[in-house]
Amino acid sequence: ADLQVFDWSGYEDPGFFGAYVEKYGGPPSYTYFGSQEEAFTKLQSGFEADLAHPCSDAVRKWVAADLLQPIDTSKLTNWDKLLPQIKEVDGITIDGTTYMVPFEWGNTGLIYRTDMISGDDISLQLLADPAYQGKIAIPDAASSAYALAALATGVSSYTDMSDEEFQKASDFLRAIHPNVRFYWSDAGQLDQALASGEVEMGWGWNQSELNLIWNETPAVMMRDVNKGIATWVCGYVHLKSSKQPVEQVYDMLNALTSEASGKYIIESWGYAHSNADAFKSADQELIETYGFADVDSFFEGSLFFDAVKPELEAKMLKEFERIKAGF
Amino acid sequence: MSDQNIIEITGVEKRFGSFVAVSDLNLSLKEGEFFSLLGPSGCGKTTALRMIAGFQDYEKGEIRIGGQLMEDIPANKRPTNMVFQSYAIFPHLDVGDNVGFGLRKLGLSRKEMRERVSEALEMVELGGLERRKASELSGGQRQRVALARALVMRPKVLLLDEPLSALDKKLRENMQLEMRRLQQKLGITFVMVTHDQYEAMTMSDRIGVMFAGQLKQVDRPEQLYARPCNREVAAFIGGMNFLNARVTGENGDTLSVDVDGFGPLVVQKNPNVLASGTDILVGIRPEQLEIGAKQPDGYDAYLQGTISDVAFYGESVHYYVRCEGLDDAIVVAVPNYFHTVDHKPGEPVWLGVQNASVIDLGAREQ
Amino acid sequence: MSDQNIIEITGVEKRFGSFVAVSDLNLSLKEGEFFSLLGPSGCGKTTALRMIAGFQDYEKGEIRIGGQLMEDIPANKRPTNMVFQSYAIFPHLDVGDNVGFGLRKLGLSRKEMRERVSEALEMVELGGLERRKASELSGGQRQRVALARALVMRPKVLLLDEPLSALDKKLRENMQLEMRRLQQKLGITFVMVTHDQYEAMTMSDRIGVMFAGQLKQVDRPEQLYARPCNREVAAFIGGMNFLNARVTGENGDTLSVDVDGFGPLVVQKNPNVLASGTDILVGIRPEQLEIGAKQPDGYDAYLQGTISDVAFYGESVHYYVRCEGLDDAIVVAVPNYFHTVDHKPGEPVWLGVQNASVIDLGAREQ
Amino acid sequence: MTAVARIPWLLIYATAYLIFLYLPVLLLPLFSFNDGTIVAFPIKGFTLKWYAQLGEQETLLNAMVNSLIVGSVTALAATSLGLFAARAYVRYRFAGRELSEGLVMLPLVIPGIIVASSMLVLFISIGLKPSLTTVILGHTFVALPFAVSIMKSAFDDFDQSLEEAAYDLGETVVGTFRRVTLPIVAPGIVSSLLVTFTVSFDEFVLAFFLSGNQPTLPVYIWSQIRFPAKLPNTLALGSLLLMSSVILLLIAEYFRRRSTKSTS
Amino acid sequence: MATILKSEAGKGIALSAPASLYVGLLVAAPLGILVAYSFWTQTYVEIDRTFTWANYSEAVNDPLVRHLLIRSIAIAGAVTFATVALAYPIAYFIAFRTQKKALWLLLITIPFWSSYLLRVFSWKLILGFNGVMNSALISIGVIQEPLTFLLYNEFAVVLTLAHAWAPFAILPIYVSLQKIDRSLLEAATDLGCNRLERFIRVTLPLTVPGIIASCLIIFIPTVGDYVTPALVGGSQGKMVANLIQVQFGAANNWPLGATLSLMAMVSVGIVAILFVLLATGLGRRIR
Ligand SMILES: Nc1ncnc2c1ncn2[C@@H]1O[C@H](COP(=O)(O)OP(=O)(O)OP(=O)(O)O)[C@@H](O)[C@H]1O
Ligand SMILES: Nc1ncnc2c1ncn2[C@@H]1O[C@H](COP(=O)(O)OP(=O)(O)OP(=O)(O)O)[C@@H](O)[C@H]1O
Ligand SMILES: NCCCCNCCCN
Ligand SMILES: [Mg+2]
Ligand SMILES: [Mg+2]
Repeated sequence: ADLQVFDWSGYEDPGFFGAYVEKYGGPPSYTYFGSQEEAFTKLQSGFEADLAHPCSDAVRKWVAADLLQPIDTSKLTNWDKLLPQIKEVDGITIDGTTYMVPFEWGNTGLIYRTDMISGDDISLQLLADPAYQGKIAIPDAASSAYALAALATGVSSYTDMSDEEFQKASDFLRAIHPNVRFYWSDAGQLDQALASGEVEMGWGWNQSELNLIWNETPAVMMRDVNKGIATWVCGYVHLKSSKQPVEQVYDMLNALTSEASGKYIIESWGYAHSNADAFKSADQELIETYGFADVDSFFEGSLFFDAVKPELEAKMLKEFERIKAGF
Repeated sequence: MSDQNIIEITGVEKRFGSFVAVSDLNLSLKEGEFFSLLGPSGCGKTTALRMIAGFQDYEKGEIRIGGQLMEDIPANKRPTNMVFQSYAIFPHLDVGDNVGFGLRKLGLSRKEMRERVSEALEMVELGGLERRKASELSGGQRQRVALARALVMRPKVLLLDEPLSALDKKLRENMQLEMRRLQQKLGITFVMVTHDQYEAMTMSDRIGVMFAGQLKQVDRPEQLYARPCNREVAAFIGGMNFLNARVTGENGDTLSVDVDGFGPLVVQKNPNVLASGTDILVGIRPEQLEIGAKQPDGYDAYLQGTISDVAFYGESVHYYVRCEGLDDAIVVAVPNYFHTVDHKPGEPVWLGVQNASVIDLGAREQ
Repeated sequence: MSDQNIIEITGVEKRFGSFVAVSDLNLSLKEGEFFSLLGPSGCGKTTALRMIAGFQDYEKGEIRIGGQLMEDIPANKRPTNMVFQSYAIFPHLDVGDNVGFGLRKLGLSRKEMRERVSEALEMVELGGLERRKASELSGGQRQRVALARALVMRPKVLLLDEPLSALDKKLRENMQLEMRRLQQKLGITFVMVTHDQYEAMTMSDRIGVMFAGQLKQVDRPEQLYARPCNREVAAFIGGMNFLNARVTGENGDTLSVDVDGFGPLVVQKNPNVLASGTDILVGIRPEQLEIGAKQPDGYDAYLQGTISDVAFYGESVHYYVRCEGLDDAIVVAVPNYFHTVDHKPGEPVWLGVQNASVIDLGAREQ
Repeated sequence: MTAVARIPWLLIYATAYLIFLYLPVLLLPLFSFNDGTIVAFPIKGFTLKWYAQLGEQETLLNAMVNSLIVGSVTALAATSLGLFAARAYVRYRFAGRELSEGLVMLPLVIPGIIVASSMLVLFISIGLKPSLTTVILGHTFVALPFAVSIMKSAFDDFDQSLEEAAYDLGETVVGTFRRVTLPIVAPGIVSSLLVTFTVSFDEFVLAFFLSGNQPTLPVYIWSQIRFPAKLPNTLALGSLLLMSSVILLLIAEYFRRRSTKSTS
Repeated sequence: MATILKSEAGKGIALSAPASLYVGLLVAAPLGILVAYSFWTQTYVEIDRTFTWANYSEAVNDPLVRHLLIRSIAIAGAVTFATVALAYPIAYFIAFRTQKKALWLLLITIPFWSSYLLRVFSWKLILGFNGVMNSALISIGVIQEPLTFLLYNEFAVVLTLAHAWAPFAILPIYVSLQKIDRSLLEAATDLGCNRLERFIRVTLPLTVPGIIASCLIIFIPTVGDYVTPALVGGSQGKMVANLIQVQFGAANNWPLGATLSLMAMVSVGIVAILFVLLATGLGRRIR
């Protein structure tokens, strides 16, 4: 029977798991979610699948909700080839048990129209400049918004802010609220607005930057770790509700993390992959264009989306709703 | 018409909530009889018919058809068939299939079925129209199809709910004659509901008159007209002048009465009245009064008055005569025979009446 | 009734697509006249009325009211008001507001308005019912409200579309008298549409008879009954026996005719007939024939036949008599006067007729 | 008498309103031919590739099949429930009739998110996992008011003496229903099936909460419109759906006309 | 003499029972559970089933909830008003001014045979920065710069929903117009009313039930809509349903979500009842 994968839309591209298709004669079947929260709600409601594709910051919660099986790294043929820094990311392994196989990673950063804002002027603080009223967009997700605020206000630890820091971050978000044209809930919304010039800058994922590049829009992500950029890692988890043979599940995981998959995803999708070898075999020029030339800088200097303390997360969610409502 | 009773209804009562639609109905119908239930709108005629057909349950009493108790026999098993007021022609079927609808359950061969359908259509003079669509029928044709559809089932009793009320006057009069003939030919018992007293009188062997859920009188048309049991029935069956009277003497079959306006008269005792007494009501049919500019000869009582209104009805003229001491104008119907009589409003006139024209309607205020 | 013409209609024609609903209508109505348009269903009565009211435009001709051409005057500006067949009582308003509906436009004070409404309600005997809801009215009350609502506007012409057809017989007869009285009191011109010939005859000063879009005859009720212009009109206004006849001679106002069955008779020339000729049709009203077991005395012609059917109508009995050489049975209506006449089906009878009872209906097959 | 030529304001307004109704709908086909993944003006060029790719989109096709299944079952269930209920409301007077009629109309006026969230809680608490079954249960709930009101108007026009006539002619209750009631209210049934199918086919919120690993088309579209690469495919599909529904409707209309022509 | 199923009432109850039971169960049971949830608490992923009013006091005392509720009701009210006001003339046109009723009704329903989500998406294309509207206005020279007030605000939500709800407004109003006995209109004319007076004094009051029906069908579900505000509402268009959605989703606080749902339903119910009373009253005032 088919493997059930619960995934973001678009990840059903057979190029991502060629080896699996070769072995099983066809792709797994896919069901999609629009956001991690949506995925979590559905899984808690009894939704069943073999694999799911959250990002590292969600794993603690998923484990707490008893949704995940531990990953047997010995069955992962590519485990040793994965970027070492990635395995260190919070949430991949919790208390010595591995729960997620990192797959792709990338940045959340400030994307701006180079024809409207010069690279010298750009900064996170510019988001609050009254000159940009109605000209910016940020995600409709508390964690992402607070990551931005933490970077902009110089908070030491995003996952464990003090009350003071939290207040400062919230104030920043309030300050930029009048400039926000919309809080985007899907990446395409941001892409379109940037492409049309409706907004001039936005806090977004690097896939938006790529989409703009491919559509010949003069836009780029501010990639200076000193000015502030965030990094995320997403990967596959083995769900407790999995019904398919463990072997088949691991065949899929191995296919996803293979070098070939990595090369494909880097070259044709512009995403950074977890397999270190993939960075060597992929087209270096493209890697340069897509902004992954200096992998290490992200792992050292950028803010990581780690799991936020539950109480803090609740506070963020609540406060973010107020900010969005103009409170 | 035989002497055998085909329908026997005893003590039947039907309520809708607390409203009594039919109360204590007792009625026996003879085989081959043409019986009409006559009464004003809402008096319970349709309800009574539907109880016989089995469409309406009831609280009390029993109904027998052909001697058999109908209590547990559903409508589709009863030896009755119905012609509905709206005709209820199946719009999705053609004439042949409409008429043949009920035959399907009888297990006839195709040929037999076809024969019986065309025979029934011949009977109502629609021979050959089998394949006509229901929507292509005129009002009169629909009525005939409904009739054929019921008759083809060869019921013991045919029930008809105002079968002619949807037709225009001309067609209605034709169909009245035709249906009466058909009934006599087939010898089936017909029970017809109507609110048109002419229709009831011209078609029926006997008529039952209902008011407010009660069957007031069952009688032959002539008797009903000549000897109505009370004021209500008298007024429903044709025009009637009502006058108060006091009984001054009694002699065998006759009563001596003192009638308001007219004075002393002798009337036949009416066996149908529900209650007799000293203060009685009498009735005089408008066409049985004589009217003249001078006192006419040979009448048993007279009255003087003034014409207040004249209504021309074609075959007759109605004069409304106001008389001193009487509240209501007296109506006199004069046949339009050469216009020998011609009075204008305001003219003083004499009225004359004979003993035989005065109808005893029993005690006042019953 | 004055001699002044209030309504003048000349050469009006109305088509629906290619169907001519009203053709070449010419009609003048006098001030204060009660006029009825009578005809079978679909003949164009309502259409004609609606053209007067301004609800229906037309292709040809003109309509004047009070001398003024109505061409460009919309319905809401015409000096007419209408009582609709369905009464069109506004369901969201109470009786008072219904009656006062049109007064709002007249700029009256509240007090005046209230007075006129209650005056109008008094007129139709609904005084004090101002606050009654529309849904709580009986059929007769609705009719009165509709009447009051139109009369309160003090129109020059009141138009009524079958105003009584929704009422039951008893109520209808009462309202006929009442409406006639009201019209005479107010002196307003009434134009009423009806398909009931008794209603038309008892209420109207004049009647216009329509068939298939054409106004066939306009006349006083008695004239219409006695001198119909053709077979159609004759049959529509009461019962009629039709017989073929040949003109054998002419003498001033009379024609010598040879009538099928009856033989030679002398009839008055009918000034209303549409075409005369040698082969003519004559009519005899059923109530103007004499019937007897023996040959009756003093009639101008006789005919023998056999009773085929008897229909009892209460105030009269209809005998259907089959006669040799005649296709249709002759109908004889005998008033129910003591039942002096009593024949049974199958009995041979004699019929007698006088010259004055025979109506010239003009050339056959017009 | 000539009618004064008046400016047909209402007709002008009606036409403008139609443009308002059709504007967004007609953009879908337009962008389904656009050669670019960002759906915005200006249009980049003409392509048929989004249509060509449709056949390969297995999940999309699966979602469509799911929607067809859910829509059909919902239409059948809601129409059957509605058929009987409407018949009861029109034919019989009984205690609680108005209450029942009001209750059946309730789904029209309960906010979708409340229905959806509370049904999810209910189904999970009775051990019913989100699946096509739960979506069907939910859709039947929201489609029921539509079925009831359509069937009610069908029975309103239905002369009940037709049934009595059949029964009177010896038919059984079931036979009467089959031989008389059904054929006569058939147009009502067809229109109820069509409408309830549409309601289900386009319903998102309930399906979103209640579907398991078999998304319905709207749920699939929801996940797609948030990711630009697949959007043009979705637009192509949307255009095809629109076109097929128009064709379906025209066919239905053709048959309706043919049948009324033959009966009137 | 009859068993229950033979009586009229019995048949009626039996036939309508499946539908009413179905709806009844699917309304009552979830609502019951929702009520239960609203008295529980959730921390992180654990549900605490001890009874508490905490959710209610939190929700009632939170100005955000009040603000969103009021805004939702205001937006839903605006949507309802816009939809009905735009739809009424069309319904009127179809009922009174055209012979081709069936064709027009068909034309009105066809657009709704596409996907709702895609239609909403289309509105973004029309109202967007370089959307149809702006492109058109620029090309005919009315404006130089694209208008930004078309999208991502309450206006966009109102417009989008006025489109989405169109058939739900047109059909009930059309039915109530169609039911008006034409002779009532003629009677009004006959009594001296011109077209406008006739409309105000007769047509309008007689269609009040139809208007109320479409208002309810539109108003109540709109308060519960979160998809449209999320797609076209921008930062100002958020409604209470979005907050509810967050509780069932990101915030993972079902008890609070349940509480908010119930509060929303009760407030909407109260507003709806007030509206019905007001509208009926106003309709009666017209004489
Ligand atoms: N199903 C019912 N529920 C309640 N009342 C009823 C029902 N059917 C009839 N009635 C009432 O019972 C009374 C008698 O009704 P029925 O139909 O028998 O009258 P009818 O004499 O046939 O009148 P019509 O001449 O108007 O047909 C009426 O007052 C009617 O309102
Ligand atoms: N709006 C219309 N369109 C087409 N035909 C019409 C229209 N109105 C009336 N007719 C036709 O014109 C003819 C006359 O109609 P009208 O309503 O005047 O008849 P009527 O004499 O009042 O009949 P009834 O006694 O049935 O009311 C009928 O054949 C009718 O079908
Ligand atoms: N809160 C972390 C956001 C990470 C977004 N990842 C998007 C990945 C899509 N493939
Ligand atoms: Mg009846
Ligand atoms: Mg008419």
